[in-house]
Amino acid sequence: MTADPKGVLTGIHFLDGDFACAEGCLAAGARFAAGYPITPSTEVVERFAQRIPLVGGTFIQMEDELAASIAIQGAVWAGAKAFTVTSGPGFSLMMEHIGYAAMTETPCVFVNVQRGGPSTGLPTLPAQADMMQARWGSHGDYEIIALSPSSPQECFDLTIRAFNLSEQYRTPVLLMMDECVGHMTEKVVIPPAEEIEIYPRRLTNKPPEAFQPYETDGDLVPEMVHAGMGYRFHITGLTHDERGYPAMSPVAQDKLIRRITAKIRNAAERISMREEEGIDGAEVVVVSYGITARVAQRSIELARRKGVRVGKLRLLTVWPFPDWRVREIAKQVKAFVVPELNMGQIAREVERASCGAARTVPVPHAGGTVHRPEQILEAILEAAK
Amino acid sequence: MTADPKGVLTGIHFLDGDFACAEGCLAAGARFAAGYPITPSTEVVERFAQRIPLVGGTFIQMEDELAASIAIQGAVWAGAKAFTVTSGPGFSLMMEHIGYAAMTETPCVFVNVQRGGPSTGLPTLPAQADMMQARWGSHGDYEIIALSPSSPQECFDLTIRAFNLSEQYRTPVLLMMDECVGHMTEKVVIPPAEEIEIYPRRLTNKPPEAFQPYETDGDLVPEMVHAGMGYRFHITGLTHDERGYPAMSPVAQDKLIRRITAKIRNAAERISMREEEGIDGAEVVVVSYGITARVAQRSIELARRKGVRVGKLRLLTVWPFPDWRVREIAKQVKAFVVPELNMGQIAREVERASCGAARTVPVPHAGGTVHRPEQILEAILEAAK
Amino acid sequence: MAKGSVSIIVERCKGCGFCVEFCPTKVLALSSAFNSKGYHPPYVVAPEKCSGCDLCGMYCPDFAIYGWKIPSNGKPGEDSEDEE
Amino acid sequence: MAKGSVSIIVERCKGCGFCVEFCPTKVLALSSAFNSKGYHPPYVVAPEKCSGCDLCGMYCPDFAIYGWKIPSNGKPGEDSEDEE
Amino acid sequence: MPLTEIRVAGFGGQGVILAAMIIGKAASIFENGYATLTQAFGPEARGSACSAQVILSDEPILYPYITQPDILIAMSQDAYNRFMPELKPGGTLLIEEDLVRIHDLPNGIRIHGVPATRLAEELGRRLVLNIVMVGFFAAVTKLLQPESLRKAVADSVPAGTEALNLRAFDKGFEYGLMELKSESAESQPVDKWIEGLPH
Amino acid sequence: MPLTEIRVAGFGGQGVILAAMIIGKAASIFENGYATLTQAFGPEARGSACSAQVILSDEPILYPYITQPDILIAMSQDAYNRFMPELKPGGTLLIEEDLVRIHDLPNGIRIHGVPATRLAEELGRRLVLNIVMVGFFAAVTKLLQPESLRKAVADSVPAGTEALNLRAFDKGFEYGLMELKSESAESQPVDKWIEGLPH
Amino acid sequence: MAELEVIPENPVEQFLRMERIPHIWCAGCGIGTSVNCFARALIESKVDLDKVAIVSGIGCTGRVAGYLKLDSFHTTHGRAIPFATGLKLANPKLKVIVYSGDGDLFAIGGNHFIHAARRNLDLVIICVNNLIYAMTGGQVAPTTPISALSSTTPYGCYEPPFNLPQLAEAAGATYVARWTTFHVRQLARSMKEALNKEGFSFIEIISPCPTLYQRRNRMGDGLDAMKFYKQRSKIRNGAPTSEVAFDINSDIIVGKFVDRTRPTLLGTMHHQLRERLGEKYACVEEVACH
Amino acid sequence: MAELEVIPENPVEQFLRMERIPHIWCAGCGIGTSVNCFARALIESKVDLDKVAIVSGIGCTGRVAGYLKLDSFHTTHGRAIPFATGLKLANPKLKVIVYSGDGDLFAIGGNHFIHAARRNLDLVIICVNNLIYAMTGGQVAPTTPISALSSTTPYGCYEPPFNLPQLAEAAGATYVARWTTFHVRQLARSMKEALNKEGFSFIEIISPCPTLYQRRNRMGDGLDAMKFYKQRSKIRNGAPTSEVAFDINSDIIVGKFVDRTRPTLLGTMHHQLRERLGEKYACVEEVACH
Ligand SMILES: Cc1ncc(C[n+]2csc(CCOP(=O)(O)OP(=O)(O)O)c2C)c(N)n1
Ligand SMILES: Cc1ncc(C[n+]2csc(CCOP(=O)(O)OP(=O)(O)O)c2C)c(N)n1
Ligand code: SF4
Ligand code: SF4
Ligand code: SF4
Ligand code: SF4
Ligand code: SF4
Ligand code: SF4
Ligand SMILES: [Mg+2]
Ligand SMILES: [Mg+2]
Repeated sequence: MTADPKGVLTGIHFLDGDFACAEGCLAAGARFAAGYPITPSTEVVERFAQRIPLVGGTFIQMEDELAASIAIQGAVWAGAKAFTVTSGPGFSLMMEHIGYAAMTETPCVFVNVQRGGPSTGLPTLPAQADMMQARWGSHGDYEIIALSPSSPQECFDLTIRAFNLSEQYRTPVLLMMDECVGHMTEKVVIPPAEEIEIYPRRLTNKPPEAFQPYETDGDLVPEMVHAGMGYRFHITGLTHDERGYPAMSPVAQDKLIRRITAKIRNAAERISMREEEGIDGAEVVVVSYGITARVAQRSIELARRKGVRVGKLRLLTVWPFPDWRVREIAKQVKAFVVPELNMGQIAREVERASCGAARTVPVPHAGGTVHRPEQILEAILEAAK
Repeated sequence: MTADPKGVLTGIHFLDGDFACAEGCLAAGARFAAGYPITPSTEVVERFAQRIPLVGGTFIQMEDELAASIAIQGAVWAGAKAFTVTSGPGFSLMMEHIGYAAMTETPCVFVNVQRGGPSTGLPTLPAQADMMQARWGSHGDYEIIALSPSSPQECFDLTIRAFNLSEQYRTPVLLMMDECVGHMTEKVVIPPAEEIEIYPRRLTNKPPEAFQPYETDGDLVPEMVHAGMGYRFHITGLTHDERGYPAMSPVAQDKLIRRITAKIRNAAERISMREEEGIDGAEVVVVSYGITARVAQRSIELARRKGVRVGKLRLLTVWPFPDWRVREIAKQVKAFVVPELNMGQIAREVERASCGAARTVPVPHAGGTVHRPEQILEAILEAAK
Repeated sequence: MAKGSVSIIVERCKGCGFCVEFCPTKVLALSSAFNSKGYHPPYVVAPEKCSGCDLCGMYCPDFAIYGWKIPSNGKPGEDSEDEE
Repeated sequence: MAKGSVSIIVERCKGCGFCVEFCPTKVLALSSAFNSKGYHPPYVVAPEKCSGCDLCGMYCPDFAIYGWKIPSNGKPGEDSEDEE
Repeated sequence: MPLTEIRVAGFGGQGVILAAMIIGKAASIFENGYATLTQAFGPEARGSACSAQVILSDEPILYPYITQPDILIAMSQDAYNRFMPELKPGGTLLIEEDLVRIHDLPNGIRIHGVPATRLAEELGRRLVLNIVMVGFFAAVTKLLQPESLRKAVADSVPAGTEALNLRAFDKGFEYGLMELKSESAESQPVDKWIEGLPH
Repeated sequence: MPLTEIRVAGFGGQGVILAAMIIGKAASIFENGYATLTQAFGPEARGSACSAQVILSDEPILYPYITQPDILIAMSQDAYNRFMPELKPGGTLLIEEDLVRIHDLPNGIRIHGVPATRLAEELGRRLVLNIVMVGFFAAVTKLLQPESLRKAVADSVPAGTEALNLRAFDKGFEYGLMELKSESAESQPVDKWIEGLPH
Repeated sequence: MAELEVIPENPVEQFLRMERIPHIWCAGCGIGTSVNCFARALIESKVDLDKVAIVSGIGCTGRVAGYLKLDSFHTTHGRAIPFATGLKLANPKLKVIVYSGDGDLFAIGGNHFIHAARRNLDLVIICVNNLIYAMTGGQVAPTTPISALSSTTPYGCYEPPFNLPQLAEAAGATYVARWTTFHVRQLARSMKEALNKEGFSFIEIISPCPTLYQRRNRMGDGLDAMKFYKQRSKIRNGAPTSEVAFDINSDIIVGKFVDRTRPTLLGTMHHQLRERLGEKYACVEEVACH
Repeated sequence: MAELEVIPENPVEQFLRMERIPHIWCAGCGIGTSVNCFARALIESKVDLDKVAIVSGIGCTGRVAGYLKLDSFHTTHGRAIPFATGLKLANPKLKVIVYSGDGDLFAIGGNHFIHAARRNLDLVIICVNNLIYAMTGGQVAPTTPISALSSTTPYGCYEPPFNLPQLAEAAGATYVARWTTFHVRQLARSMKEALNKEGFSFIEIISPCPTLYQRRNRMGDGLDAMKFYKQRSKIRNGAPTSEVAFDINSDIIVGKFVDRTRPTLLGTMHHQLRERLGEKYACVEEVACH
């Protein structure tokens, strides 16, 4: 289906990433947001709060991030598409509820505009140091989808994609922005509503007697119902059976956990979005995402001028990580260079996935600003040796 | 220095892992605990609550895990050794404060008795699925130390070790137990106090005028003072300078984050504890930790009976992960077999560290019970092919 | 003649005794026999005294007993209010 | 003669005007000049009226002004209570 | 002692874990051997089925779970039904004879029964039935020294209740000795239990 | 237009970001080019220094930060001190002439000054000084069409204040045109600014 | 005795997921009793059962949602109220009831309680107060009486408990009542009133936990608790909430304490937005999923 | 005018980390004013300054800890009180003051506030209530008046604010006062009383935020706010807290509302443990590090 025109601000705009994200939420059909202010993410909900009463829907500022991250899930079960927005410290507080969404298969979107950490860190300055937390931050086993935009336009586009993926796989999706992209203003083209593809909620057609909340077929994703539809269904964060009832056994656990991880793992190639350029014949491939990808672009150009054959692998989908693709590339290149605004997170994944076939050269950076292009250039030159 | 005899229950006891951990805390000198009940970890603080009024100190049950995980840090800055105890959902709630402890370099111990997740999961049943969360669960960059005991005796021993490491490196240390070990009762030998080595708090000798809370020398670990000592010092979770004052700049960030990560990374070999057996000449090495190591032991024996040369690498220190050692072993063996009560967490580290030199065969298990020894055996046989 | 009657699902009962104690007309007593879970369920000792007030039903934590009024036409119904 | 006196650290002032407004004896006025941060700091217009009550000091959010009593012996001190 | 696997099972409130604890403690502390006690994996068990596993050995125990118990102590029908099938051929079965009705018993199992609840009630405290059972276990299995077990009892029960519990132990122990005597007089002890028990 | 890097800097409350926003919007929306606006990395800046960077280009902009601005718009002394050194040789400097005192100026820099605050005050709203500055920028740099900038102004300011802001724009624009004229009459415009300004 | 052709169904059964009965609650536990009262209240209040949603946190009481055949949500510990807030705001046609334990609602969940009360969102909060954390094995709760034993206060509790009705009123609740599980009729009536009232309603139910509270405190079984309630309760409708602190050593004051009107969150929100935005305000009664 | 040989130091400076002055607060912000009062209270209360610890959460007010030359802790958002709880319990000799903002203490931190009040731990809680989340750019707080504009309520706030003194009293606080930054002397006196009192004390300070609250609500600058306070405040010491709800459209009731005695947490704990454990109780006044 396509987007509800009510929420779509079709046209050409000059927006920062935070605002573009808010517009993406509206275009994707989000009609509920719960938030708790935190720099540098608050602008997303500030814009949503301004726009939503005109579109039809609700924003509520909750008492904390714990509340915000579960209120959106209540809203989803009442029939809304919903999201919340935060940054580092708030993201840490949302971890329990990311797990709840994964376990109950509640489609919803968490936006994290990353700032310098750990702890209160550098509230107004950029980082990309919550990337591993995005994957592993909640207890227990689950898989996650995390996207990383490099521009305001992508903040808009990937937000819609985030909602679509979350509906398609019934899973929380994380939009991992960074302060730079969030506070960077560029042209954002919002297409007409009818050109925006929307993945509709997988509501069941079955009558209540025939419906089981966690019954699935081939694609491992169950159908959904909403409160008030007359299904009298039950949802729990405990390990549960197809009926949604608590099932306290290793067998039920095995079945459930394997399914909720497999539904994402099996679809990893379909979920993965990458920008690849100049990889064929490259000696070195730079793997990057978010704002760093744009800084790295400059370094790639500089390196090419120096005659190094450099390829670019930009991850729009960071999780699931494209192991298969990195493994493939590893066989053809000398090394990967992985600049990140952290002390080496996704670099570890590159290292793992490349299985020793190519060297991994992390270019860590503690954040607070971006790399100097020369820093990455040096790593490229060194890697090409 | 050696332990304060007041807290040491010298003798031979028949204790479960939770109780042994509580005794370890007391022996290590912990005189403050704040907790919030959660199965299967509560027994640790229940025993502490029973014992501490007789030893001299305080237990307080706080209103939630957020409170418990920061109350202990208040207590540390008031002069106590302190810890908290939880399981999955509570661990997720403690993430922000693990980051605060890392950032402020507050020595303290977090015990996580792992149960089935995600979300409420299987509250009374075992898992080992918070291992990656232990490393990556808080936002921003930091390093962590995490230990994993395989028996009640080790619950005692490693608890003391956890406190010592946390004092030595001024860092939060995580004791990653699991429900099995927590609820398993065995002989626990508690030595006389004078045989228990205690790493004393690194209190400064400098007078207030000469003291800077985050000034360090060679080992990168600053000296400490306590509230009430007359130093009038300041502590913040913001990025800070040597004086402990907020310093909102990339330069300060770089300096601080590099130091707090380097102090652990540089000491990784000293921190790492492993049990190795039969590795020389092995075709396959089984990497395991916690309860699974004991199950794997049975599988190793079975495999040896079948003529397979199997080595054992048991991680007592899971984080920092012994990359160097795995890399070394990888060059000599065909494969690693990594059974865990999760869908493959530490297996990824083994895969990464082995750089393609040896295959990694995860033996995932969703938890709720332990592996059957035959399951692991099969993987060993398959890996040895 | 009794105005009400009471049904007991013996196997659900956990023998707490609430129904016996709080039946306003003392219709019930705990049996000395056990159900299969090992609890002593109630039984009706004074059927004629039952008003069908369903207090037993409201008290029973295990949904194991309930009372109802016997209507004049012999079918169960809710033809009278019984507020205290 | 003035019972008190007042000190102003012009560079700290942010020109909020609290001291001027709430000085009970109207000792102060905001200067039309700027300090280097671009604020108008206060100056003493009626020194003889200053009681040294230090209300200006208590109000000043920038710790830029404070008053004190001039003791009989000419040294500043706290020889009298001034509760309102 | 050689590696011996024991399962103790019953329902919540019978003190199953404590009984297993005492056996383990006697072996590992008071006889300087090794014992590993684990609790059954099962859902929250307030009031429902409950079981514990103990492994006794002269050497450190690596694999901590029992696979085929040498001894099953069944204190409820449910426990019997559930765990009897896993008992090792030739193993030993101890039952609370008033609560367990034997059925489908393979050959070669040694059975010993004790009316532990009744004996405990005779002491005025139904709660000590688990200790009666431990005393009975001591007498009939002879696996551990009665003195070690008595020490373990005294060391494990709430302060102030030691005397009562030791009496319970002795009562079970004596009943066990008697039972052994009478058993040696009987040729087919099994039948005694298979045929209808009072319930 | 070719890739042009602009820095706008001043102190909080001067509307620095909005000025940059209008320039970027004019280029990217109303002239169909590309613009990337980024805010300076700096600590929480309530009331203190504030700066924005805009890159204008005919092509999509990949690397989003400026390295050496072609144009520096300095609206405070602090901004001048901090950012002047990075201005490209031969670049253009626009200043709020009542607030900035020029010093240590390298050769070859084109300088244009406008008393933006004063002009804004003349319009009765000190707050619109940033729009005056944008108008001035339009006139002296000729980088963008005045009409695009006027549209961008109207599109960016709070509803109801469009007219006032457009007047501010025009005022700055006219001042700029005049300034250009008088400048072309002078041979050494730089000296004008270097010598003591009223403060 | 009349010949019974049709034995009517236990009225609670229509609200139960019978396939999950027997439930996990212990003999003499008061939670089931409270559920009976709730079933009666549902009937009497005549709410549309298809529009009722039950939200529980974690705990013995938290299991209520799982037994009720209504749209029911077993959330995370302490977070039933914010989940309910999302449900209600996204679909204001739902009648949303939070049914949970004292630890869940007032220890870890205390903040959400006071904020929801402040907002005066239409929610009915039913708290089974058994004076303890039962599910986890009997730890001290913010409702445990001074000097009571618990597994984490082995020498007696030394923290005074909350006066829940007073806290609820101070935070903004518009309906506040307390009953014990002995007061089944009154409790059912209060539940019905709350279901039919707009705004934030709070009902505290003092309830036996023989297994984990009473046993350790030598207070007998469930029936002993019920007799105790009968004997020691004083009904004081309208009592000032500052005078109703629960004290195990004196009378248990029960009754309906507060029943007042304040503008509700949704009401104020609509009013405010309509006032500022006029026609442009796109007020939604029920959010559809796009 | 006397010739001044010695110009005395501003009394607040001895408590400030002068190397960090100027501070980050805006012109006309009330936080600095409150700090002056606190400095005077420290002097007057005669507490041992080496035994004073200041704990702040995050926010503009949260920066207070960083400016005070005392043992001072800038913790995480909302968690100053539990941090302070650990400090105090581990070293009961410390005088522990929590100094933070309304959002920090009552939005995210609300639960810790009510629990610490319930426990009646010896803490002094000083809340600078500027009716807004200032540090993050002016979002609605649980103290923002109905219909006020904020960045997240662009059409006006539609949630009623807490009545903080009532909430504090209902939760158990033994000392409750409210002043505005206009009331510098009274505020300093209240702070002194709180410093000298055992138990949980709470002082609310209504304070200007010209930058983020007033500007958006067209309420002028800091001085305008101060004049407003002067004009609209009514001192009503001992007023029932239920009558002091802050309402920007009517009088601001200020004063000392509650000053009562309840057993403190430490007192009850020692009593309880001594009673149960007798000689065996190893009571500690100050925990040393082993
Ligand atoms: C985050 C988190 N912390 C702790 C727990 C463990 N837990 C489960 S229920 C419960 C307390 C329940 O007490 P109460 O709400 O009073 O319910 P009751 O069992 O007494 O009905 C706790 C602490 C959890 N599930 N999640
Ligand atoms: C967990 C977390 N969530 C959110 C924030 C962002 N944050 C910082 S200060 C603040 C609010 C401060 O408001 P208040 O306590 O009223 O202080 P003020 O700035 O008004 O003095 C918020 C939401 C944070 N630092 N941490
Ligand atoms: S219906 Fe009423 S009278 Fe009849 S048994 Fe039940 S409680 Fe007694
Ligand atoms: S109230 Fe119910 S459970 Fe209790 S005795 Fe009666 S029937 Fe049995
Ligand atoms: S000390 Fe008192 S009288 Fe003197 S200037 Fe200050 S406020 Fe005015
Ligand atoms: S109160 Fe302080 S900051 Fe305000 S005008 Fe006076 S001296 Fe300046
Ligand atoms: S433990 Fe207590 S609250 Fe839980 S079911 Fe049993 S009696 Fe009820
Ligand atoms: S934003 Fe408001 S509260 Fe913060 S410093 Fe400025 S005036 Fe004070
Ligand atoms: Mg409870
Ligand atoms: Mg505030």
